Amino acid sequence: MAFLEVQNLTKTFGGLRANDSISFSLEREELIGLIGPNGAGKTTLFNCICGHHPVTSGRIIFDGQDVTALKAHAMARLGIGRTFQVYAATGDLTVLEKVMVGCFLHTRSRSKARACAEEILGDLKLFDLSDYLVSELPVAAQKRVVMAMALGTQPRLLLLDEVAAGLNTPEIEEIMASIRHVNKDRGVTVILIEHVMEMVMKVSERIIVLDYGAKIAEGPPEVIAKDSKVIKAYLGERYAKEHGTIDHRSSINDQNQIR
Amino acid sequence: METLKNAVDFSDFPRIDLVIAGAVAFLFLIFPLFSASSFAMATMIQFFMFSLYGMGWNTIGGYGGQVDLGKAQYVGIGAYTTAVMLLRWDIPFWVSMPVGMGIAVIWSFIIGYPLFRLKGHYFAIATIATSLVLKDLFTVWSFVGAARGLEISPITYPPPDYMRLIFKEDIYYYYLILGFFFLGLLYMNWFRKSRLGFQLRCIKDNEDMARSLGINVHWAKIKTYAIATAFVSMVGSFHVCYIKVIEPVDIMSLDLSILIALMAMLGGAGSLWGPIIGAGVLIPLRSYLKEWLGAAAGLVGIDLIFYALIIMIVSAFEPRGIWGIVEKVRRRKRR
Amino acid sequence: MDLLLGSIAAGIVLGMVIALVALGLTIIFGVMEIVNFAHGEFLMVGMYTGLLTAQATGTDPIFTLPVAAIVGFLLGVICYAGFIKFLIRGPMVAQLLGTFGLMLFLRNLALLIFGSSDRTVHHGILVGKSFDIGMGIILPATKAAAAGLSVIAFLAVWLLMNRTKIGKALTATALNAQAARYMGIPTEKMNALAWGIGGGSVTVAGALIVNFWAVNPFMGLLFTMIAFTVVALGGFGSVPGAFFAGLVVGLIMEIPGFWDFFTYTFDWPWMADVPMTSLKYMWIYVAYFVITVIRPRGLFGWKH
Amino acid sequence: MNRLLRLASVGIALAAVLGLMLPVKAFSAEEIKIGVIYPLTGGAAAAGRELRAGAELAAEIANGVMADLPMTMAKNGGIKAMGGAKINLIFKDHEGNPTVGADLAKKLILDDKVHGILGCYHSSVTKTVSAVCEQYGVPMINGSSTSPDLTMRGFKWFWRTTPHDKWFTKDLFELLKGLTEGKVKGVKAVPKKDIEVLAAACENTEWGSLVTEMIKLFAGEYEFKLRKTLLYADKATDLSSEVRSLKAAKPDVMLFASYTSDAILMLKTLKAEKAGPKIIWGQDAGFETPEFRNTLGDDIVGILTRTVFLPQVVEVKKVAGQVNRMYKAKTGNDLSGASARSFTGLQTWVHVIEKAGSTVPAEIQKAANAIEIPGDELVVPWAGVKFSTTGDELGQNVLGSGLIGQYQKAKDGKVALEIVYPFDVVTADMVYPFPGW
Repeated sequence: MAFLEVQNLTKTFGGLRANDSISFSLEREELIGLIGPNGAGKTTLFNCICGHHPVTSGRIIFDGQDVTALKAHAMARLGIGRTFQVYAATGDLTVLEKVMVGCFLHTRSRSKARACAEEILGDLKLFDLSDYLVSELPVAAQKRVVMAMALGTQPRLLLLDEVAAGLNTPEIEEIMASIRHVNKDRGVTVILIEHVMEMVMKVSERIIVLDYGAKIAEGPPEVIAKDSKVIKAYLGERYAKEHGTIDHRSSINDQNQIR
Repeated sequence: METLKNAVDFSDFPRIDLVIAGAVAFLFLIFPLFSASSFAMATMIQFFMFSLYGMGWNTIGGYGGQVDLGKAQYVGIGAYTTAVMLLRWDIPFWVSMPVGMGIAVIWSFIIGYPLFRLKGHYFAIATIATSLVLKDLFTVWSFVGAARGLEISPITYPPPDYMRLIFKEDIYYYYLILGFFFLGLLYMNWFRKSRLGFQLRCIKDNEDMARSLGINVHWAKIKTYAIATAFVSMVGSFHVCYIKVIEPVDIMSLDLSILIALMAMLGGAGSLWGPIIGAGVLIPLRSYLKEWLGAAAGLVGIDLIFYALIIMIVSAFEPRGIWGIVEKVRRRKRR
Repeated sequence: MDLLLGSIAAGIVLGMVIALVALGLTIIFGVMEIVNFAHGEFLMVGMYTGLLTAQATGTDPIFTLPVAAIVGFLLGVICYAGFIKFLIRGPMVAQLLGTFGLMLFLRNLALLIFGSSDRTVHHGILVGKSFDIGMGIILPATKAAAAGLSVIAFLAVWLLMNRTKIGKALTATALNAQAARYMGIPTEKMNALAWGIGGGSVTVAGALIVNFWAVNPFMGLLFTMIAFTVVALGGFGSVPGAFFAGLVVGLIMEIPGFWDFFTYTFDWPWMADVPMTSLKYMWIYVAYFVITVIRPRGLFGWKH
Repeated sequence: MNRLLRLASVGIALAAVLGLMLPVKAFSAEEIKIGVIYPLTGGAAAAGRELRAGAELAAEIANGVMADLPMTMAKNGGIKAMGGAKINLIFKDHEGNPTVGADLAKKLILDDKVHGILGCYHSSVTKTVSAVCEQYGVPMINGSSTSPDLTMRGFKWFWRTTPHDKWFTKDLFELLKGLTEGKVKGVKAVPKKDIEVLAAACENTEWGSLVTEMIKLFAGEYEFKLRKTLLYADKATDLSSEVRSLKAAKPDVMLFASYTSDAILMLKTLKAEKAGPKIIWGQDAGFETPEFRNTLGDDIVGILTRTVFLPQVVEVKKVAGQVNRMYKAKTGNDLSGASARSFTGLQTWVHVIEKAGSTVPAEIQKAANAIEIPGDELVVPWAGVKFSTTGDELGQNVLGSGLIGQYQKAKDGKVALEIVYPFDVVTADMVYPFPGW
């Protein structure tokens, strides 16, 4: 039995098919990349899995349980955590307090929640920033705080939505290390949406590619990098004919960042 | 035990705040010794009542970010429960107050469930609408005295009466409401650090994020609304014993709802001291402006003009209120 | 039967008047998504303007409409440029608070200047005249005039929004202010214009209404609530929606009349004891609540 | 330690400043301070002006010496029993709001240290103010609130000079009965079925609510059909649904209890909706203010109102004529029910203090319970002032009586009230039915 199984998931907004009959499954403690051009439906897929959007059709099975109809907060309780692509760092909660919010999911006691949050912050090397507001931090630290918040709920499956967007190379290295650490040492299964190819290719064990709402490819990074459909989807037909492979050093982040 | 410790633990505030707060608390305790006029006394009692109203509002409106402009309906429920139970069945305040809180909470659940499906402006106006519906119903409901309202007569209930809370001198009311005030403050101090408090602040920040952290947003709001309601209803019960007469047009008026919200927002919504500062600025301002400019000079309404100007300036230039300014200055200094 | 027809007619006429009151609110909301809690106070300003101009100049109140329109336009523009402009930068809470402040300010300014007593217009061409159409329908001339003007005003605004350049610019600002700015539309000016038109239309409504209703400084809030209900019912920002929603709200306000119809037609004496007239505004609040919860887009909402 | 001391001193200084902010007024034994709480602003501000003028005139007369005025208080130049102590009125404005009224009463008693209170026009305000007075044991005389409940609460510090609505409403039904029996001057006996159906609309505070009760009570007693009663908010801007609801009942007689601005709006709406009953009767207050007469002009011809004072009283009472002249010189208006009763209220205060000879509350209480003012001292056409001290009603003047007037157009074109009830003092033929608009 797979840890998470998505079966024929379809999501439509009015006439638009954002997700078209997507199926995939993943095993415990896997680290999977989810890529695709802008508007391919990656974030919608996340929203469906986490229960933020009701699914139009299809099923989601998590750890042997049909969770298709569950709401977002119930999903979090089951052990699915996520981060958001766009996160305005507002509010008057400090970093520590924000992480505590997640920790409060499993305890009523303030001291226990605090201990839990401090442990996570220590683990992600954020302990020194505990007392700052998120808005006072640099972008790289904000991204890691967002991860820490999600970890507060003790997820078994973590969905990360573009945690590396807008970071420079050393910062990407840093966050990659964090993700690996979370995956290997804390035993959290991770699905990663990312535009920074450099990172996805390096860190993922397996990659799923979406285009126009449908899954077009799935496999290990080195296979995906050579897949003609994927290259076509990203760079158009001509590029695919001329080069035949994606240089995983190149970042196509920039051209895709304009939203 | 931990709850109690959290309630009395103010250690996350800077030392200077605590020193000022202590000094002010001491002043409150000794105030009746210096006060020579009933006017000052009445102003202080009003200040405490509105601080408590504001604290109640602050849970849902401040920490939760849901602008509730219908608090007067719960003042009314509390006040009417106490008055009706006293006049009809001679049930003392100390029994009717919790009963009133219970009724208010039940009502808050009934309307809270649909209410919190709304957001923003829609929500704010809907709270006004519910409050006005209740007011209109009370205006025609003869069981509760309809538009005439109810009166607690000094003949039927001679003062002093500790069970029914009927006193001649204001000083009894003063210390009683002061007690409520300190209890309310401790509760709020606990609340803001409690699980629900944290969840609520997260909801205010970003609802989707809150959901992904396992918070049942709808339910958390309803729960908090109930807490706010209980607070307001409790003070409402006290209110009627203090003024001894209620009419729906007065005690359930929109003006009261707005005043409660404005006070908390002016002081700083979502902070512990906000409602107290707001009430501390606005209540004396209102009373004395009215006394000096309104009654003495015959300029009716000028007090509220000043009032409105303050509100307009604050909302345009510092929406986080007076406490927001303090915090901003502090953060700037720290950096 | 007379009772029923009379109530329906009265409800429709009242509805047209109310739609006119709500027109300004929906224009402002349509263009810039801010809810103006001082809307009823704008109406009050219009009423006082009509009343005082008529009294000062000795003219008929019906001829004060241009004055009221100018006063309202200026009031709207001044409010926008002097206050709302700063307000919209802040969070929604601040907007609520701020327009409430504006409401308190205008209300108490009126209290200071005019005192709290109710005032009514006593003389005029239309005041006190009524047409008895028969079948129980009695149409006070003042209300008929207001209803007629309401239709004209709605048509004018609709034409302005859909047929003129300015209207197109306003609509563009409403749809996407940023994109409109890129296209060279002065959105700042458009916002001010929306406030001006909104203010003007509501003060005109006020100058008409003062012919048959009393004005006091505290009357604004009731009309704010009524206008909100109309706008919520018609869909926030929709001009034709507001008109039809106004009719519905007018009929809701006539619930006591329908109640009387049933009371006397079927002769159920217990119905006569229910104080329906005291609850006439309650149904509006109930309607608002139910509509927003069940159908947030409004009954006629095809936009947003 | 040093810091603590400094803090303490700051604290004490703050407290002292707070203390100083409070208005503490010097106490003088030479004057008798009466707190007067009236609606000087608000919906009843017009009535408030009259009330104030009435009380001020009475104080002027009491403090001065006017030999030609046949009143005891006009001759003494202050309170004789207290060495000519002067009456000092402290006016407060309750805006028609009961809570404000109670606050003001507290302030008057505790801060201004008044010896007694006069007020408050609105029955709802009188109710709360009298409760405060009762609590503090400060005497209060009420001259113009007519809710019957006020004197039925067993209060020991509350006296009322005016008759109340139970009497007034009874007067109305006596008049209606008289119409059917042909007792009314100038009208042939009307068959009862012509005026049998009644409908009433009253403002919804204390006063209007109780007037409704009274109308219900007497409609049953006199066997009239009360088909519709409704209450409306006195701050209403629109009364058209109320009027149409009244019309729907097809009443022969419409009864109202309204304050000033709502009375005017009600009449205007009646006219706009073409409501034409045979009789329109108003329960004083709004229906007899000069504002009502001035704004509605000829439209009110034929409308009945109960009152306690009409300018025609001047013809039968000399003292009333003299006071009326003084009042007219002062304000430009004739005395009305409001001002005459306010005048009488303060006059009663003067008599009570004179009898008590002191400002000790207990003495005043004793004096008030024992007082007897003969009818010829009063401007109002009553048999006198004497308070009941036993039974259901405590402190109610048992010698008062009411009148019913009708607006009629005089030969000079002016609209004025003529007395149509009681039948022995009528001054004109009654106009019946109501001529319409």
